Amino acid sequence: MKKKEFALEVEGLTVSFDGFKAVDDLSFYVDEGEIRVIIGPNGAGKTTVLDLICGKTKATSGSIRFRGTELTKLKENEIVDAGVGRKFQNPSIYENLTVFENLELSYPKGKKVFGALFFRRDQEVIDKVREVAREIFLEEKLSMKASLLSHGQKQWLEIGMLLIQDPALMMLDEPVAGMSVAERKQTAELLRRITKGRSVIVIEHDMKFVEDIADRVTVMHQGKLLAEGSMESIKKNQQVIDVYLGQ
Amino acid sequence: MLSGYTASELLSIFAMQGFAGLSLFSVFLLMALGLAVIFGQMGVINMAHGEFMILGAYTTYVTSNLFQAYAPGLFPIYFFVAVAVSFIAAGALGALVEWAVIRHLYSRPLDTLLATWGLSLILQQVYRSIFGAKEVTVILPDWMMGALQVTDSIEIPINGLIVLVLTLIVTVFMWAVMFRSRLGVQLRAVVLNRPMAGAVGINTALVDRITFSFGCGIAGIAGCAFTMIGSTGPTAGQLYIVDTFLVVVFGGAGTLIGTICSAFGIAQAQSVMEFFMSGSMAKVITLLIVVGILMIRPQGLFSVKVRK
Amino acid sequence: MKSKIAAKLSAVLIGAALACAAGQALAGDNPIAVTDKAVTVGILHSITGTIALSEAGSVQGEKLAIKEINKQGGVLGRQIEYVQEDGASDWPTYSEKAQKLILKDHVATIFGCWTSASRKAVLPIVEQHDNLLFYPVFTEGLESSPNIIYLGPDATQQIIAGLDWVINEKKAKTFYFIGSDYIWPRTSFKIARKYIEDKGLKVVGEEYYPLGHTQFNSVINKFKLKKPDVIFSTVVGGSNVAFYKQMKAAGIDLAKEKPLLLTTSVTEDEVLGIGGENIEGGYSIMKYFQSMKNEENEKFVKDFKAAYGEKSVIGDTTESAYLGPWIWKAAVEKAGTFDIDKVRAALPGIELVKTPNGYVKVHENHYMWMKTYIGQAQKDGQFKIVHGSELMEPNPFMKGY
Amino acid sequence: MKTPALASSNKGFALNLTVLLALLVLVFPSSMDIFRLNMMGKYLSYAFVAMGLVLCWGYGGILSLGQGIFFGLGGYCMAMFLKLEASTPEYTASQTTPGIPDFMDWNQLTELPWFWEAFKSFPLTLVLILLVPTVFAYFFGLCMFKRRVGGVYFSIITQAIACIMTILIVGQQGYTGGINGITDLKTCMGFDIRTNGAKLFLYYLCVFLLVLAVLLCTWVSRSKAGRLLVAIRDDEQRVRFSGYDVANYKIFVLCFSAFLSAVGGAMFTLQTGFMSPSFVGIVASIEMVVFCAVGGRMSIYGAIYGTLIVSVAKTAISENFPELWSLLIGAIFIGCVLVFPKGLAGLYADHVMPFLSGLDGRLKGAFRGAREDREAQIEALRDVPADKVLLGVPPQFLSGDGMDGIDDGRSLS
Repeated sequence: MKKKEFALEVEGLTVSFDGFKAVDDLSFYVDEGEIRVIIGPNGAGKTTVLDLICGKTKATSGSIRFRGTELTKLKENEIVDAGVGRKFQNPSIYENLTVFENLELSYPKGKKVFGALFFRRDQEVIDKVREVAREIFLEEKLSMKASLLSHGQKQWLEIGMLLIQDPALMMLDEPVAGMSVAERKQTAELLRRITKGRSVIVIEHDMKFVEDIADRVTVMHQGKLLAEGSMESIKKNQQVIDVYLGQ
Repeated sequence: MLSGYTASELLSIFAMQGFAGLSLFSVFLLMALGLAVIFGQMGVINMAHGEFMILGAYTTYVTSNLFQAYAPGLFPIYFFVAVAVSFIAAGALGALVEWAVIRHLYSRPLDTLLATWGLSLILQQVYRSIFGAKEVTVILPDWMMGALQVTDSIEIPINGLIVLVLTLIVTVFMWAVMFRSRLGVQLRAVVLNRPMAGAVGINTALVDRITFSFGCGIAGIAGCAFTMIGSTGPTAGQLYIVDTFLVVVFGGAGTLIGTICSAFGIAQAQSVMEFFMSGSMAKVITLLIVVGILMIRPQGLFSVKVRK
Repeated sequence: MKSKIAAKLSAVLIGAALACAAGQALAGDNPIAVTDKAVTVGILHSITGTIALSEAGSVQGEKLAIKEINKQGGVLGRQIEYVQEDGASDWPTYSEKAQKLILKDHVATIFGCWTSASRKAVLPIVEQHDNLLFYPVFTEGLESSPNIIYLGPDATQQIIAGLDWVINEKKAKTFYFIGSDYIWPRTSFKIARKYIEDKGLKVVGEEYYPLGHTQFNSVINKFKLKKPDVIFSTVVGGSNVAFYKQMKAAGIDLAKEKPLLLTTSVTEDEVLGIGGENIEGGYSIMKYFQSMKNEENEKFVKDFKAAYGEKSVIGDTTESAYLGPWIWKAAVEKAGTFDIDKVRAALPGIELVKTPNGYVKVHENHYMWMKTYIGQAQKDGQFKIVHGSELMEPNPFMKGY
Repeated sequence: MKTPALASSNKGFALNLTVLLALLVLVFPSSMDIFRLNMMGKYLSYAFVAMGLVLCWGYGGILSLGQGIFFGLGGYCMAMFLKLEASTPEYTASQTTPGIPDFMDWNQLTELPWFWEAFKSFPLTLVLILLVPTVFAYFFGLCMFKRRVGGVYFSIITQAIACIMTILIVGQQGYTGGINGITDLKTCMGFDIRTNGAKLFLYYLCVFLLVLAVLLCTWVSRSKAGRLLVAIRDDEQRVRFSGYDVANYKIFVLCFSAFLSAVGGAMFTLQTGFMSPSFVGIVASIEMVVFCAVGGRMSIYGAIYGTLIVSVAKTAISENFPELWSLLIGAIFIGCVLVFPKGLAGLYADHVMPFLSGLDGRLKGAFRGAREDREAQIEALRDVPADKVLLGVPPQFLSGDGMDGIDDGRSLS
């Protein structure tokens, strides 16, 4: 039987910090175009999994393949080039630059040193930045310093910085944390728009939000995979209720 | 170069050479301990560390003169008093410096480098104005000089032994303070999370001041010990500064055991190489090895892989 | 548009600059500062930085001599005034300050420099502006500038006298060399090795340590292994202190003369830092020791202590520095003018019959004829003179070595 | 279309450059004799290093305490050429081996070492002056930054490297001149570099190269690479996740600063007629960092003024109070760090600029809109925690500083 082609294949992934296994023999597979949500109690190793995929942390053993490319051996920027983008839990943007410059820096052109030296802000770049800014509700704020944005706006900006890279796999760590109700709604819409045509991994605690967007859900507990499946099946899983949902 | 000697001659040379390495180790460690606190724990790049050591040396000089003048009978034991006085003097200056300069700079570690560099210039000039540009001799009681005849051909320098013992005591003392005392716990709390430490009621300003002055005090003890083996002059402190930083960085800033191991490794490497090649080349090669290893392990020998 | 304005502006600026330049280039001709009452000289030593501890004595010696000369009525009826500059233990600073003394203060001569490197930095300056430098330190030679007077012994004068003595009197057969890593120790040992090997004797080790090195245990172990008759040291500066303290601590008692220690780099000044008890019994080769018994020296020591305190000591370089102004005075008086060319022409052959170290005479090559002495270090920091050489001719280019 | 902000930043640039030129080309030469002017030229050669540090440290956050290595390498390359020219067989006739530099003869070398051969040719020497330090910086940077050695660790390793270089240069005196350095340099391509005319020419050459360096630095700092460097300084990890190879940028800026330092070193050698290992050492390297800090570590012009002011102060104090200068210089460092952490440039931007723009604003209303915008930003920044402002790039500090592009420039209207 021909093996099914997944977008992302994580197999036997383990990382240990000084003996403590934050992620322990984890395997999961994400389809092309799938929106996968990872849930689990605090300390389950969710963020660490994203760290491992995007190269922030190096795996102790196991493999991560994205469209056939082994990611564990690559450097962060090479992983980005391979088409994997990530938004961090705390908004991680260039506070000292303007919104425009934040997006411009993320624009995938002039990434080499000499490319950057001779980089020119041409119409194509400006158009693309404006387009993304419109998408993330920040068109009016383009010349504002990023440090002056509200928390929610910073989250959007970071999503925008991800978006402008046009990644094939998008990883979002708690994208609606710290947002007002109205902002959450806007964000859910935003995510639905921008996740079209790519694989997405989301970490989220807001169950309502999870139900809204998830194709499939992976539940982690103490670094291990606890359950996987549709939201419906997960909700009924007794183990999951015990360690996480039932609280 | 070793042909033409009897086995026992060689054995005793190796024994003495081993001890030379050991005494270099204790020198390095003693220099580095104070900095391990100030730089390793607090992140302050104290370029005036050498000048704090020299303050200890000058304090010892003054103490020895006072004893000679007023209590010649107690002269043989003045050194122990000098160790304590050096600790207090350097510590007091440390507290003053922390209050006047360092406390404004905790958020800007690289700026501490510039400020303390300025401080070192000032201290050098102050020493020069008070004690003169020439080096001074610290007269040691007779029992501290000379060598211990272990066998016919093995002789162990007594002052080397004293430095070694002093280093051990200081190390244990420091370990106790850092890991077994309330100050140590508070210090580590402050280092890890300053606002949180403040929030749980730790007087962070006081902890900073005490810690900095403690580190400087240990530098003072080092300076006191060095009067036995090195020179005491206004600029002598500069000779030590690069070595000291390398020991701390090589070991992995913030780990006591790392500092000890790195001092041991660097000292033995240098000592062994000095025996087989010229002093200049030995120094160059030792430094290159240290830089090379730091390249492979940028966080130093003993650093913990942490989950960020 | 803006850039055009900038371009025009810069064009104007450059034009104006060239005009200034023309004016500048014509300036020249550097008179010396002599009035009817006074003549200005320069003193250029490090009073800060790592070498300051060695140079302090030289400054004292020069100032004392100037004071005494002034008291006697000065030079050609003029009082000597000095401008002192700090070389800051940094060679480029010496070069800059020497230029300043010559071009700004118009000094008639400079007394100064200590390390070879500082002299090398000042040499082109005094040559270019045709001024004079009186240099008070023992030197490796290898240089003979028409504008520098070398007041200290050259390498041959120190070394050959010393080696002759240990070979003849102490029957030394094997030698171990240890020095700081720079030109003077290396040149000294080059001469010494040739001299020793020509006599069929043996050099069993030769080591150099970086300036400022403070750990000598390894080399001390090598002494124990090789058991040389003589340890010949040219270690300088702060390293000296560490070297002798560690020797003593390792159980090498210099007073037993097994091995015997011979050095060309320790004067009374250095002993102050090393501590008399640590070097007691070692032999130093110098042209002057504070303990010399003659009328001139007793007066000199008395005056020096009166000026700088009872505890102050006088080393060879301090005394050389003290000779500088006296030799310059003699040359000026012989020339009958402060004109530097004429003073320079008058210098060779100048002799001072009575100085604290006895008779000296300026050689054609600007070094000094002198006698060399060997002194044994005592616990009180003084040296006991055990041997004196004949009057020796300076041989800076070491013909034959 | 040019926006008001961009126009004003260009205006600031032109003004700054004009003031600098006026000072260096008009004021100094007309008010100083050749000795003082030569000293100024010498200080200007340090300014190259300080400017390199602005980009390397101020922008990139890489504090190198070994810039003296590059300054020294550049200077030594120049000195080697000049020394060979000064060591003609006629002039060195008294040596055992005539025709080689005197210090080689003293160290019993009988022929020119192979690596000196290249310095017989002037064009090759010029290439090597620029190439040797840059290539060294490249490999050093490669080793350090690819392995992600950064921050304080990098600074301390650069110190160790400076230490190694000094010991090597001093220890290999037969090849390098040892602690004396390479001295007694006389002519360059037959021109006597010691004459007043030559010194004047070299001063202007130095000013010319300095202006080129200013333009080059301004260009780099205003390019996207300049913005990336600031981003790397503030959050290196984030830049990686934007898809940049951070190490390459760090290597680039280290090489760039090494390149500038080398030019400074070569100009130093030409103007003073010698090169000494003391420049390779730690003390000189830290002094150069201090120049940069006093000037304002984010300001290219500040670096130049900082260098000039500290050097002049040092000379003036040491000439008048030789025993006190290190006290005063030490106090200046501490004061500078404590009271004016942004250096002269910060002082200028905080106090002089607002005053000037107030004047300016009353004269011409045209740019008012843009200015109010900027002041609004400044106001807004006041609420940001102090350490953020210090570590970051407060806008008022940037204006008229050649790096406006980073923050107020090029808005899109």
